Amino acid sequence: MTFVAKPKVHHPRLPVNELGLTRRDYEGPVSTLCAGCGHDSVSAAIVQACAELSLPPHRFAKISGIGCSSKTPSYFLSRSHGFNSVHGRMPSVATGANLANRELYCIGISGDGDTASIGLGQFAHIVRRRINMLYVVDNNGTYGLTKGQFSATNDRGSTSKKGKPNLYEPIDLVSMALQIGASFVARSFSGDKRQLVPLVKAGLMHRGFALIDVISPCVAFNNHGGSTKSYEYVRGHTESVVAADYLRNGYVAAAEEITADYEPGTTEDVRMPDGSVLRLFKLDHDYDPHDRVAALTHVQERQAAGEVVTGLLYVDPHASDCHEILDTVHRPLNTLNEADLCPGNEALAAINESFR
Amino acid sequence: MTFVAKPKVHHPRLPVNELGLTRRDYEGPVSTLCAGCGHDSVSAAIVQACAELSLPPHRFAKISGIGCSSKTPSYFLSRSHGFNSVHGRMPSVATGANLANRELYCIGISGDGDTASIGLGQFAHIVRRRINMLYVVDNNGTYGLTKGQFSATNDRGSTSKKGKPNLYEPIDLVSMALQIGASFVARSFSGDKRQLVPLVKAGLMHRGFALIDVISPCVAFNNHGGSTKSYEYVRGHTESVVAADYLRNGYVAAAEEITADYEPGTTEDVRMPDGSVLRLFKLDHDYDPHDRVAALTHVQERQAAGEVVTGLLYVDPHASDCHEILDTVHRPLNTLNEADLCPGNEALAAINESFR
Amino acid sequence: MSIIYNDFVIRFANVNGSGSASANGMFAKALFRMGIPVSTRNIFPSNIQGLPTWFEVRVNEDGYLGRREGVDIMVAMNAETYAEDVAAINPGGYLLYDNSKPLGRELRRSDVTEIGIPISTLLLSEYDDPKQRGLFKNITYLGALAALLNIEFDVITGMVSTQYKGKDALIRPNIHALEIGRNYAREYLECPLKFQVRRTDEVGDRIMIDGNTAAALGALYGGATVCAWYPITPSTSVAEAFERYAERLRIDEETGERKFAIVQAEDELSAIGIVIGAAWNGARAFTATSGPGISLMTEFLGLAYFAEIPAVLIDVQRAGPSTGMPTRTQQADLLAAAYASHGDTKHVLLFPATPRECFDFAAQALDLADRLQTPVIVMSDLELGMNDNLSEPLEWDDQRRYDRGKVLDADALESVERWGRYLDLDGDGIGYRTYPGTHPEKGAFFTRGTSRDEFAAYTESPEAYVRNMERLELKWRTAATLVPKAEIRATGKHAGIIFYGTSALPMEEALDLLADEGIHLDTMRLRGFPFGEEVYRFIEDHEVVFVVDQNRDAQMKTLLVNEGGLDPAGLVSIRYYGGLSISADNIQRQVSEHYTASKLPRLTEVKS
Amino acid sequence: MSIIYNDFVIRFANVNGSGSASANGMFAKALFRMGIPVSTRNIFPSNIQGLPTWFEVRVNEDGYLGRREGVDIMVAMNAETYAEDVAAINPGGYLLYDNSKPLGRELRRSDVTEIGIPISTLLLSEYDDPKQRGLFKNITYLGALAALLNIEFDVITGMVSTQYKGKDALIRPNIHALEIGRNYAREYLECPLKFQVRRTDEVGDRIMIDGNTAAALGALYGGATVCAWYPITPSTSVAEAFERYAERLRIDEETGERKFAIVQAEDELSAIGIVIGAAWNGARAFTATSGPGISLMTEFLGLAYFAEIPAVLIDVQRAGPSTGMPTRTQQADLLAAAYASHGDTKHVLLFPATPRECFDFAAQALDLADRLQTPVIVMSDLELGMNDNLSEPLEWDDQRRYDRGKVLDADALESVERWGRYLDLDGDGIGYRTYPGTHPEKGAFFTRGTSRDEFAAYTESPEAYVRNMERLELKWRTAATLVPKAEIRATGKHAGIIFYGTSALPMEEALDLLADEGIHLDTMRLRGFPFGEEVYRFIEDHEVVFVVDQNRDAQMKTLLVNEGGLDPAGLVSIRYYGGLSISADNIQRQVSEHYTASKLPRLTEVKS
Ligand SMILES: Cc1ncc(C[n+]2csc(CCOP(=O)(O)OP(=O)(O)O)c2C)c(N)n1
Ligand SMILES: Cc1ncc(C[n+]2csc(CCOP(=O)(O)OP(=O)(O)O)c2C)c(N)n1
Ligand code: SF4
Ligand code: SF4
Ligand SMILES: [Mg+2]
Ligand SMILES: [Mg+2]
Repeated sequence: MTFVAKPKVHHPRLPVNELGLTRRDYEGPVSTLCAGCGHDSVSAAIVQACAELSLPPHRFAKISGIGCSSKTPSYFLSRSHGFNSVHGRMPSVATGANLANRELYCIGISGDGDTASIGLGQFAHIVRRRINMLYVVDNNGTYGLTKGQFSATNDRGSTSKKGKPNLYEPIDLVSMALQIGASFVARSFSGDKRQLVPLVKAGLMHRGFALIDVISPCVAFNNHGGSTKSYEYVRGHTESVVAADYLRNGYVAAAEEITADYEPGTTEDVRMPDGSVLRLFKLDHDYDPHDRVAALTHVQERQAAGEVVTGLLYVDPHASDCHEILDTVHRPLNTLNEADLCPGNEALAAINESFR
Repeated sequence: MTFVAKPKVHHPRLPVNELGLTRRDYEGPVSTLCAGCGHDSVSAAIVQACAELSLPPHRFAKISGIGCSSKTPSYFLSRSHGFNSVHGRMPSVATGANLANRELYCIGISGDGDTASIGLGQFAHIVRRRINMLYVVDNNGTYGLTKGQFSATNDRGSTSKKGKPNLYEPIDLVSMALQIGASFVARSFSGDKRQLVPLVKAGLMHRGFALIDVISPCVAFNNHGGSTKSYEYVRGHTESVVAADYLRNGYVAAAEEITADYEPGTTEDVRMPDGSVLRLFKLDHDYDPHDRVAALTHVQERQAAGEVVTGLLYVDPHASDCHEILDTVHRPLNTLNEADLCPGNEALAAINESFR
Repeated sequence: MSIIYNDFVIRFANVNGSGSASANGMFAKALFRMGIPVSTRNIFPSNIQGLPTWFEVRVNEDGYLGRREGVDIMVAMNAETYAEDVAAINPGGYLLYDNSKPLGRELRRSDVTEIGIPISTLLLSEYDDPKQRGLFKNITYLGALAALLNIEFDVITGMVSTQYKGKDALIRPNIHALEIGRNYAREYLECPLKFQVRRTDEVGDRIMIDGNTAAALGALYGGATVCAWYPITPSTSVAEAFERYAERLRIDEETGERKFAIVQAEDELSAIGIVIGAAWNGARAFTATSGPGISLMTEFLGLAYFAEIPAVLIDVQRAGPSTGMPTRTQQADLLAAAYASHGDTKHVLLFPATPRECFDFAAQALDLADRLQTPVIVMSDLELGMNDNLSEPLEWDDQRRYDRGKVLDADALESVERWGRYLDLDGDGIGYRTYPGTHPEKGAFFTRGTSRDEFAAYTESPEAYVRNMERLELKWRTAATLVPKAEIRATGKHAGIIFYGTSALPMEEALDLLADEGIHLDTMRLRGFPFGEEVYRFIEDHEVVFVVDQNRDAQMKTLLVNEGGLDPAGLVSIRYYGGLSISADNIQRQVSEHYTASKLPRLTEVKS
Repeated sequence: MSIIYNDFVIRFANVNGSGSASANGMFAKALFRMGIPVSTRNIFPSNIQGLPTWFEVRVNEDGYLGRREGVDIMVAMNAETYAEDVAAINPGGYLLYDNSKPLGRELRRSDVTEIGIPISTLLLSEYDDPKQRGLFKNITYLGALAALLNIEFDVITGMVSTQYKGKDALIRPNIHALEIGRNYAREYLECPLKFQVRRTDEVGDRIMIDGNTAAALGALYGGATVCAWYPITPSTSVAEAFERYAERLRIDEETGERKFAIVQAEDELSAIGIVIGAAWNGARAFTATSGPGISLMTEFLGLAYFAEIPAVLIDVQRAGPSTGMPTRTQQADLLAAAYASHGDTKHVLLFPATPRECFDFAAQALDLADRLQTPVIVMSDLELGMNDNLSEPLEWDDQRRYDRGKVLDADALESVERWGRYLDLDGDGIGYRTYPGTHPEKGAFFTRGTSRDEFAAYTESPEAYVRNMERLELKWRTAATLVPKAEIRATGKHAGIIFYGTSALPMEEALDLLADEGIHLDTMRLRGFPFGEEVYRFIEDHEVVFVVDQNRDAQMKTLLVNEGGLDPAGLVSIRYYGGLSISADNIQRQVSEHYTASKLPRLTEVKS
């Protein structure tokens, strides 16, 4: 793909990861989004998370719908394939992609219009199907690419740039995911890299369906006073309950110090089969990120109070994913050939016999 | 419409309502559903409710999608128009119908496949739009008309007729409606006429969006042991929290005696502007049908325990409806004519001027 | 009375959901096993229980398998449709009914022989469970028919035994019910009738199978690993059969794990999205649907055309726009499928006419979709998909390799120095794909439904857009050389007839009927779209060309004219769209009428 | 140097989102107010900020409004596209650029006059807020152009004042910026240029308006009360304009309540569902969308066709299958719209060519949909919908009454004794509707997408199904007599040209260009589908007929051939589908080439 490439020369001062790669190797071409668009911060967080996890930059499947948000997969991980599909249908395309090759890291990028309006049905059903992927919603409460109409996540009373109030109650994707039974549900803010990057890591490594609803302000159409999705408003109204980090096998020790930042807060380490650790920092002592119903209740109550709850709101580290449910072979289906798939003419003869 | 008509002669012993009409005047042609299908009981409940409320039988708009359930509008209220539209899209058609004539009682009939699978997005969004209608889901956990595939409301582990277990978590329409903010949310059972009929009345008279999720067993494909939507299973696993009744202005006294049935239980009367009364019988003392979040929590918790909570789970008697939100005129839009709608050539001349 | 062997139409009139299907099926299977060609038609309502349903069996030793109008033997078991059923019988035909209750005067016909059997009464004394009585009713008339038509009894009893293998307790009572019917007929009725069957070997090694099962097997043999679908009559049984066979034939020996993934999607938009996502990621994927599903998949089909993603769809067509008549057959989705989506789009179609072709084309569609990097739609219909049809046995060449088309693996990528996803290196309009995750540095690109250049870079340049669309047009011409060629039978006659899909069933018979009146036609059965040049040569070579369509708008004629720039005046449209399959009589009538109307010469001698 | 008055193309190259739109718009408006015919084209990216965007103004006193290839004056304000912009200038043309930084050698052209203005430098000293500087850049070159082209300065200042009425604080600095530009030009550049403007009265009483706003006004005047839509470029501004005007013109005087309901739906399936539900219930309803939306509405369109529900759609076409080039124009949704949905379906289409027709047809579509009880799709495009076009002023006859079609009210129902919803009493294929809730006992029926008889009763009878489909076909023929007639200009020439929609813009000029080389054509502008007989008569009357399509697949030609049973050989396709609107030069080139290739006679004299 030809694009305005950033110089890929290894800057001496850039740290290299286990694979000997730097951040640059995880980036993409220069973004064409508006300067200051929250979505670019989300892309940056994904780049950083993948680089820090030392994941091979070509082993991702990036799927999106249509929208400014859905353009972003072309701005990160340029060594991986991306698919900018049709509006609101990313979940189905991602489902197919994940079924075809369970070994790729599947990242779905969508917008609030893409997911909460036209795509709501597909969103609910991919949650049900427990597709093993990270589903990121760049949530700005508006239709950026079509120039600023209210989206379904826009809060009632929040105003348009021209000052018109939104008449409808918002659809809260986090609540919906919790209610339908997603095994990893988080909310974050594009302006809070410190919270977002670790969440992306945890979501990527989570087995099963992981949702991160990222409030990602639209500077062109929904960043004014009166909007509840502006940088300013969100900064002033978030309550972070549980921060998370994902520490890879062997790198647990290395990362101990992060923990310090989070005092006072109780820390919980969830050990994964492969020895890596999902570390949870409870910022709200009586919040239990493993109690789905309580999480849903809390989110709904705070929402009623105009507060936005962020962090890793719920996680079931031992959840099953679609391949386990469908009991598919461990080899990616797209690598199976005639020998694996075709029963041959003899079997067919027997079948013929059964129709005589 | 020509159909196998039931004799419309006024049977002397049939009670007549305020309009001098009997039940028969609210019925439709003979159903072509399977003998014993729960859906026919739902139709019967609607007939009884409308007759007892003395509503004019020609002032309804009956909208449905596609499915056995969606066929039922042709089996009740034959004096009213019905529209059997396309699969999963009843909500949008009902929205249009309600916008066009706010004076008709709008009844939407759908199935669990029609609403929870293909129609989930439209379902969520009609809740958001607060369309003033009664939305009934004949929920049998299966695709009846296509011969028994699992639907999205089918419980995980519940088995098919052939004994195959369902692999996926169910979508609970009641929880979803509560979470999105429906102003009237009820669940009932086609086998429990005593609970269902009053709920239909209350739902019909509720201003705003009213959902009744009626578990309505499919005798052909989902009424076997191993199914959690069989008559037997449902009878054994329901917990009714709040019964309701709707007492029309002036008929309050007349219906006092019903109350008796419900001891022990605290009764709450919600008086409507028109003097009629929504009467709630709390069967579970600590259950508050006006606390949305608590209702959602309770339903989710009981569901986790394999229990089906029924009754009027949540109601906001003072909710607004879409016409209030859109501030539309009180005369039905479909009655407005040139004089009301056309600004005339003079106004147009001024508009032309603004483009010179 | 002159006996007519192996040549009649028998129709069973039953109530939907009364369990008649299995008895009626056994009837047809019995004759099939006696070596007699039969074709079956299940004419059922969009209903689960209680409405009228008919099952028709055509018995014909000459191998005419199309629907024939008129009924010789009516087995009238549904009081509700009694009148119309009696009316449908050909003069000289038979009416078999349950005379436990007397037959209403008004229903009698002097030109029809009544065969009354007091089935209910007979069973009343034998079984006390009314439900059982209901079911055995069907078995009983089957027994009677055995005697009346001379069906080899042990063939039937044999089937009963195999059918209830396992539930042996059921075998005896069923056979007993058969005997009740047979014995009553033997005792009280003159057996056999004018219409009789007798063993022959006209069936040969053919099998009796429905097209949907065959298509499912084709997808399985063709290497489909992902099946995403949404239930809809008449396509549902494709996915269900795929699952059934995959669970037998696609299990990993060591692990017992599955070498396939089936998703019952939430709707058709999701089903096609899953197929496209899977195919984009290198798996062979397909969906099965019917008209309403095709309509919902329209936007996604445009994406797959423009983004060049393989996808296989099996459209089992039913009748009508909108819901129409969901349990009736038609060929009315041609335009919707061929030009699905806004913008300039065209899709490859295949037209199977037999279960064997459902199998072959389903497998071939997977190859074509990979080779052409575009959707391929197999256009079946209810008549073919849901009825048991006589068919050549299914065959698979074990030497055959899947054609995955132009795909670059890591090594290939190493060797090319500047790769462009949409570069046309071979002059066939087809570029080279890569699967995601193939190579650490090379071959990654961004797939999009928006305009892009040869190197997959986003562009709004008019020139790049036009270049891309012209390449897709070139690819379309390539497709015309790869789809199955039309099956042509031409001996230089001055008139020809073009048909496709299930219009092939009555064609042999129609041609013979026409020949009897001196009308001799060359034939061309279309099997793929876009059309190869052989198609246009056939049309050029004939002064009059009839085109048979089972739809109102002559959709195949439209495709021929539009794609070939033909003068439609040269094409005479033969149409039927009542929802039953077109009959030989109907084709013959319309062709003959045209000959008369336009005074075309009839030959008493067949030339050549 | 010979001065060229009122005849040039000027293109502004800017960066998207840099606020250039308003300055450029003022430029065009100023000439318009000087009585000079102008046409504007906004060539913008699918992006909100930062990518290149162009604004083109064609100035032509003869009233040629189509796109003309080549640029006479390039205002190059975007460094990123500098090279291609310079290359696009016609020899002898001008390049206006900001020479605060020197122009790169490689970019210079000897055959182009450079006009360097140090805009940045000039503003640096005047404004300290960089954001302001950015915005005033555009105003400054506008001021300079005023001097260079002789634009009446007070016309511009007048516009500034009205534009910023209210925010008076902004007026002065803007006018100051204008003066900076003008003064610099006067002082340092030789003004005016070879290309100049001068006041004329060629505009007459015409207005300058975009087609989407006009269509919205048409829907409003036509009595639409329900608008359901989903945002999509380039149709979004239809719904937005409808809302804006309805909030002014549709408020109940007493109560202040709204006599309309607008729903921004969750997607296009919902939008069309709402329209159909509202229309079923007797309200006038419409939606506006573009290609992808049409694809998603396909199933619902089939329902509306078969269940016979009025529905009005405004399809503002954009380029490409799938997402294609969403900010470019095409006429490529014809097939998708005309035959939307599986099964045998056809839809009525209208083809506006001017904002005035957008207004007229939007209103007429509401009448036609009610009269024909079927969907009517107004086929606009981005070129017409989103650009300011010169147009006849909008007019409404206050005597005009809405045609609600055949609807029975309570009294009418009293008088009929056996009413059947689908009975064709008038022989036009159209039955009598009733609105829900009309009468206590009569007129209720069940609307369905499934097959039914004349009395709306469900049926699977083949005969009833065929009767119904034949009636719909008859209704289709009725539609052909009701849609707007083609606009024909025929003087018995032997060749003719058929076009529709925005291909009308360059047509006058193309015809003149062709006449200059001795090619004289009769013309027919199509305005409705299905086609009236006048359309086929025109084709019959001409030996050669050109058909202009702004799509790859000659979609209008396909409709003509398919619906009229024509020999396509007689129709020569003229196509352009690069996403910009077709130019006169292009039409002339293609027609002329065909004349040469097929050796058709050219006349130096115009006959008749
Ligand atoms: C079927 C269809 N309908 C409408 C559109 C037009 N469209 C493009 S992007 C978009 C909404 C984008 O909103 P969101 O998903 O929130 O993304 P954002 O631009 O805000 O990041 C719409 C409606 C489309 N491309 N396809
Ligand atoms: C677009 C489309 N897809 C599929 C179908 C086939 N179909 C008819 S009814 C139905 C499901 C019915 O299930 P449900 O809504 O639960 O109704 P039930 O029959 O169980 O009452 C389906 C999939 C259709 N009619 N249209
Ligand atoms: S319009 Fe909004 S969402 Fe789109 S790029 Fe600009 S800031 Fe981001
Ligand atoms: S199939 Fe099931 S849902 Fe349909 S009518 Fe029969 S019992 Fe009812
Ligand atoms: Mg958004
Ligand atoms: Mg169901």
